Amino acid sequence: MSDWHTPGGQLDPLKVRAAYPILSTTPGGRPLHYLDSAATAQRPKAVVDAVSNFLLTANANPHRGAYTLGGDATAAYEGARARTAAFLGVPAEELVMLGSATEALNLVARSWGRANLSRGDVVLVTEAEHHANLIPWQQVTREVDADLEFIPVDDVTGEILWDRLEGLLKLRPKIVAVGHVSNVLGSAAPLAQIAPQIHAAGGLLAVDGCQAVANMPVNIPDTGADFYAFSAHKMGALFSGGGLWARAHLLNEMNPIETGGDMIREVRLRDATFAEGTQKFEAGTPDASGTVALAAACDFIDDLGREQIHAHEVRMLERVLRELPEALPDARILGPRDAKDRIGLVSFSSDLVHAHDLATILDRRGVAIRAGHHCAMPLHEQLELSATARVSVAPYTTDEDLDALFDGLRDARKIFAR
Amino acid sequence: MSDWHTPGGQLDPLKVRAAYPILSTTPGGRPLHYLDSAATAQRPKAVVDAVSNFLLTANANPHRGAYTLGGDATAAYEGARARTAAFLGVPAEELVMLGSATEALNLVARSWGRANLSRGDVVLVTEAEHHANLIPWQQVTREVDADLEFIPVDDVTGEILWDRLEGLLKLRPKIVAVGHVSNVLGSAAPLAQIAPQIHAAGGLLAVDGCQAVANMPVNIPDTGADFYAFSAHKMGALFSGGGLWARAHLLNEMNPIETGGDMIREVRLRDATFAEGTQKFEAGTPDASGTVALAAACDFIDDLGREQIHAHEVRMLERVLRELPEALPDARILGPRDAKDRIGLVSFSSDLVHAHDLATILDRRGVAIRAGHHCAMPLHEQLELSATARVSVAPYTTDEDLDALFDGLRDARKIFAR
Amino acid sequence: MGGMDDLYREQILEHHRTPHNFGQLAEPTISVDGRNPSCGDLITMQLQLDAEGLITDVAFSGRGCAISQASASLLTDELRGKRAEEITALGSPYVMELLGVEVGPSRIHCALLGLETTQKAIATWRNKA
Amino acid sequence: MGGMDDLYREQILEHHRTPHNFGQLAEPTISVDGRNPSCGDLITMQLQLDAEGLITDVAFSGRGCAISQASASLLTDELRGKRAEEITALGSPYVMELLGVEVGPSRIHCALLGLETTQKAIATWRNKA
Ligand SMILES: Cc1ncc(COP(=O)(O)O)c(C=O)c1O
Ligand SMILES: Cc1ncc(COP(=O)(O)O)c(C=O)c1O
Repeated sequence: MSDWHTPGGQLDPLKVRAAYPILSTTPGGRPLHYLDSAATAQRPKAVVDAVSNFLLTANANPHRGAYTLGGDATAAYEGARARTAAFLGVPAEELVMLGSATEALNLVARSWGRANLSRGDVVLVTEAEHHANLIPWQQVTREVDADLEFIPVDDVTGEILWDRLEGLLKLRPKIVAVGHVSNVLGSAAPLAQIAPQIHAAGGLLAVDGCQAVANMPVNIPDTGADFYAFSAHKMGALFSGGGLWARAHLLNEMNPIETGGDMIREVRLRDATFAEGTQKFEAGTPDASGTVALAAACDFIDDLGREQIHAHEVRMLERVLRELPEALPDARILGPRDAKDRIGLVSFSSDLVHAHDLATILDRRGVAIRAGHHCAMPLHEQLELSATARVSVAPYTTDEDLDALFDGLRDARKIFAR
Repeated sequence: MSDWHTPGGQLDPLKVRAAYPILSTTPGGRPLHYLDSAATAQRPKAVVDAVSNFLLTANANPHRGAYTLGGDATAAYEGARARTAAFLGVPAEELVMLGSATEALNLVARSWGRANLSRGDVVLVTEAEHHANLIPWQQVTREVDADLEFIPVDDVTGEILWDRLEGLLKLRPKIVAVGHVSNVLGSAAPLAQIAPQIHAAGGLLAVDGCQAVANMPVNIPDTGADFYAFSAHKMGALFSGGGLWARAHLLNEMNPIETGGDMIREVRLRDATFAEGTQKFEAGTPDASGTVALAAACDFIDDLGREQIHAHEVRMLERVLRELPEALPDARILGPRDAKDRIGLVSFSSDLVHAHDLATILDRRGVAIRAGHHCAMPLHEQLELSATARVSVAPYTTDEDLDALFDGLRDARKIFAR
Repeated sequence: MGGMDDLYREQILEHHRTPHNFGQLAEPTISVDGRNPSCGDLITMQLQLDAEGLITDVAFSGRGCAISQASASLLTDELRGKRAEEITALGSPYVMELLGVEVGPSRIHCALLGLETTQKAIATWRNKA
Repeated sequence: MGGMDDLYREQILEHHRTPHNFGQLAEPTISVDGRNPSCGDLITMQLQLDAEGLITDVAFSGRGCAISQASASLLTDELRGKRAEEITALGSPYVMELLGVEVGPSRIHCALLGLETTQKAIATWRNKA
């Protein structure tokens, strides 16, 4: 581990930075302070090299070639699936490789949802969900005339009011779909606690793990989830790639929503039978390069250590929470007060400086943060905010990045206060 | 152009080979003779470098960041879309970037199809379609109780009997979905001729362009198609990536089939409005790296020259058609007799040697061909074949590759004839 | 600090802090909302037009970033006495000129919201007529 | 040429050209089809079993690659006198031993088709009983 760690075993972000060539670039002539990893993580060179290496030495269509190179490609693809499954603590046979988390969440809503929901059934989500874990449920509940109900958030902090769950479970939701970590609030859902409650009420638990898998140790079986979706690019792999884990019996019962090559057993002119297991959901040529990148990203994350990443990020967030009110006194911070209750990010708003102006002013110092609704418009509406600024951290975030952030916030305050 | 061409302006495959590092590798200790480009093309180093370069210098979430790097990523993504659109002769605003051709064809069948087909309507496809252009139509016609009808193939050669189209158009199909080039027969559909016939009969023409775009000049408007789908990996880009071009008014009328971030206009707790244009169909984080790779592949193909690629491939196929009967006398060759009527590939069967045995024996000489039904089971069933062997060529195919192929075929004949 | 500073120079900030023509008209000929859903910017543009399509009065209200609000404010100062078709012909160069600074691609939609909403108002008025 | 040649050595080709136990039984206890849809290989396996589950006779028919047909032929030579539960316990090492050669991952499904179809036949017979 010594490549990336201090002698004391903590992550050394200056060492980690060296693994990410982009962090030494100067977009627009300014050193880059990338604080938008929650939108997409930066890619370590090891991942980029793994992709190049696959493409330049093992590239072929997996599952098809009766030749050595095809066997190599199949082994690389299935090996990468197995590596990713191990990373998440699940059997490879239950991990469907897809194009993105969005695709994974659509698969749950549209395949499981259409088959299992009908008039009057209840689907429960939180008011803080990312659009990818909300609109598919809006669509399917509308189609089958089921009800979409919400676990509410606190009007001021945005925090999800998990103590309301018990009451809402009286509605006997067939499924409860929640983000593992909110991409606006930075809070983690108490999955281990709510999963048994939901199951006891006869429902399933679907989890959007996008913001969790790269920032904290995640072992899916410990969460109690029945479905678990995630995106490769949030882990430092390619934009393409994501996965859905589901319990084997659920996968067996589900119908594919995309059809074509590679997911079939037999095809006749007017009908077709489908393959079994994960293959049924993987129509078309498998994304071997994307999946190889994902496995390399898992390797790299484990090299850094997920506990260490989490600890480093909490240290960075502690500083953000401490210094933000000094730099921008009117900042309204969403989510938990204590950095220890946060995963990876802090969002805030300011009446003095609109989030978009803030982002533009920070950009002058090379500080990249996100401004907007972060694909969670309903949450912003509940909070009566049109946009927030979001700072997100990663194993490569340094104190210099935060120095630049606070300098930029002070710039903004000066500009707008004069 | 001199980097890749003879002084006479023809493609020089030995020069082209040098652009593909994988072609100098020795999988299983044997020099590689890759004759399976129809399954997936090999990737030129220029494409791999473009991906690495993007990831290591411009990587950020497109469409979102209010910072310089995000602007760079957006420009790279939208620039790559524009480059690909120019390659195909269509406006960028009509080119939807998706994960694959399979996704594109599913979008046509499931979005356009579900909205426009109802009981008794007719969908017409050929008996030679790839599963990706067949099963989605089986599914939607079954769901809405429409009829799926077929343009038949010749029982012996498999050639699509286009002269039957006129009669079948009396059924007034609402849509006719055909491959531009058959991935088993190697023949091109006479699109410019059938498009006006289909339109005159009140139908739309959807084209699966997977096997065409990398092997011949394709200018979509000249084809007369109303929908045109293609896959990035068949062009030497990444596995992820593909696109759907559709006429603007069709895109406007269509509903998305995948929902989530980036494809919305406004989202409230219980409903959402969608973005306009192509964005409506691109749910989730855009695949910037895949799209950048696709643009680089377009550049590389245009560097080689599409006319020159086509001419080179015809020369290679001429030799295959000439020497195959000598090497394996009982070979039954599917598709057109004349190499000039073929795009990129030759499939055949032999009673003496089963296609899978052939592929295994060829693999001993490093020759990679495909054996099986090539995702066209119904066509094989019409021909009473369970599997065929397919040789496909590319700009990097050399006479040495074909020498090794024929040596291998003679090996097989010797083994099975003794 | 060059280009970016210009975006937040005093004139623009002044228009943001004390927008001109902010509020409601008593009897607007047309009133239209414009939105940048991705930013949450909101502008309501009200126009008073005579029968010939001459803009006789204007007011706007809204909320959002400094760029969207200042651009709208700057624009409203220019609208009185202009003809509807003149407005329809305007584009982003005109707004850049008003702001006195090039706005990069990531913020251009903020800068244009005022103009686009005005154009939408005129189109709506035309369709009514 | 090593390993690959072994796959097509004379004994295997001989079983492919003149498969043993090829054809139909007069009164099979059970007859089951097995398919490799990806290759188009097809095997029909017929078994005669006594009440104790002892295999007393066997025949197969089918078409497909040399590996699938030769493996099935080699297997049928071994089946008579074996008990149903013995067959259920067999796996790919057994088939490799019969063939006398390791079959790579890309062809393993061809080599196993005969055994898998026999196992399916036994399972079907059990379910009936
Ligand atoms: C003719 C044809 N159509 C569709 C496809 C599907 O493409 P993909 O697997 O890239 O989605 C292929 C390739 O597999 C093809 O050759
Ligand atoms: C919480 C959450 N869910 C879902 C998504 C969607 O992921 P993707 O865009 O990779 O499909 C994201 C990221 O955009 C996210 O942060």
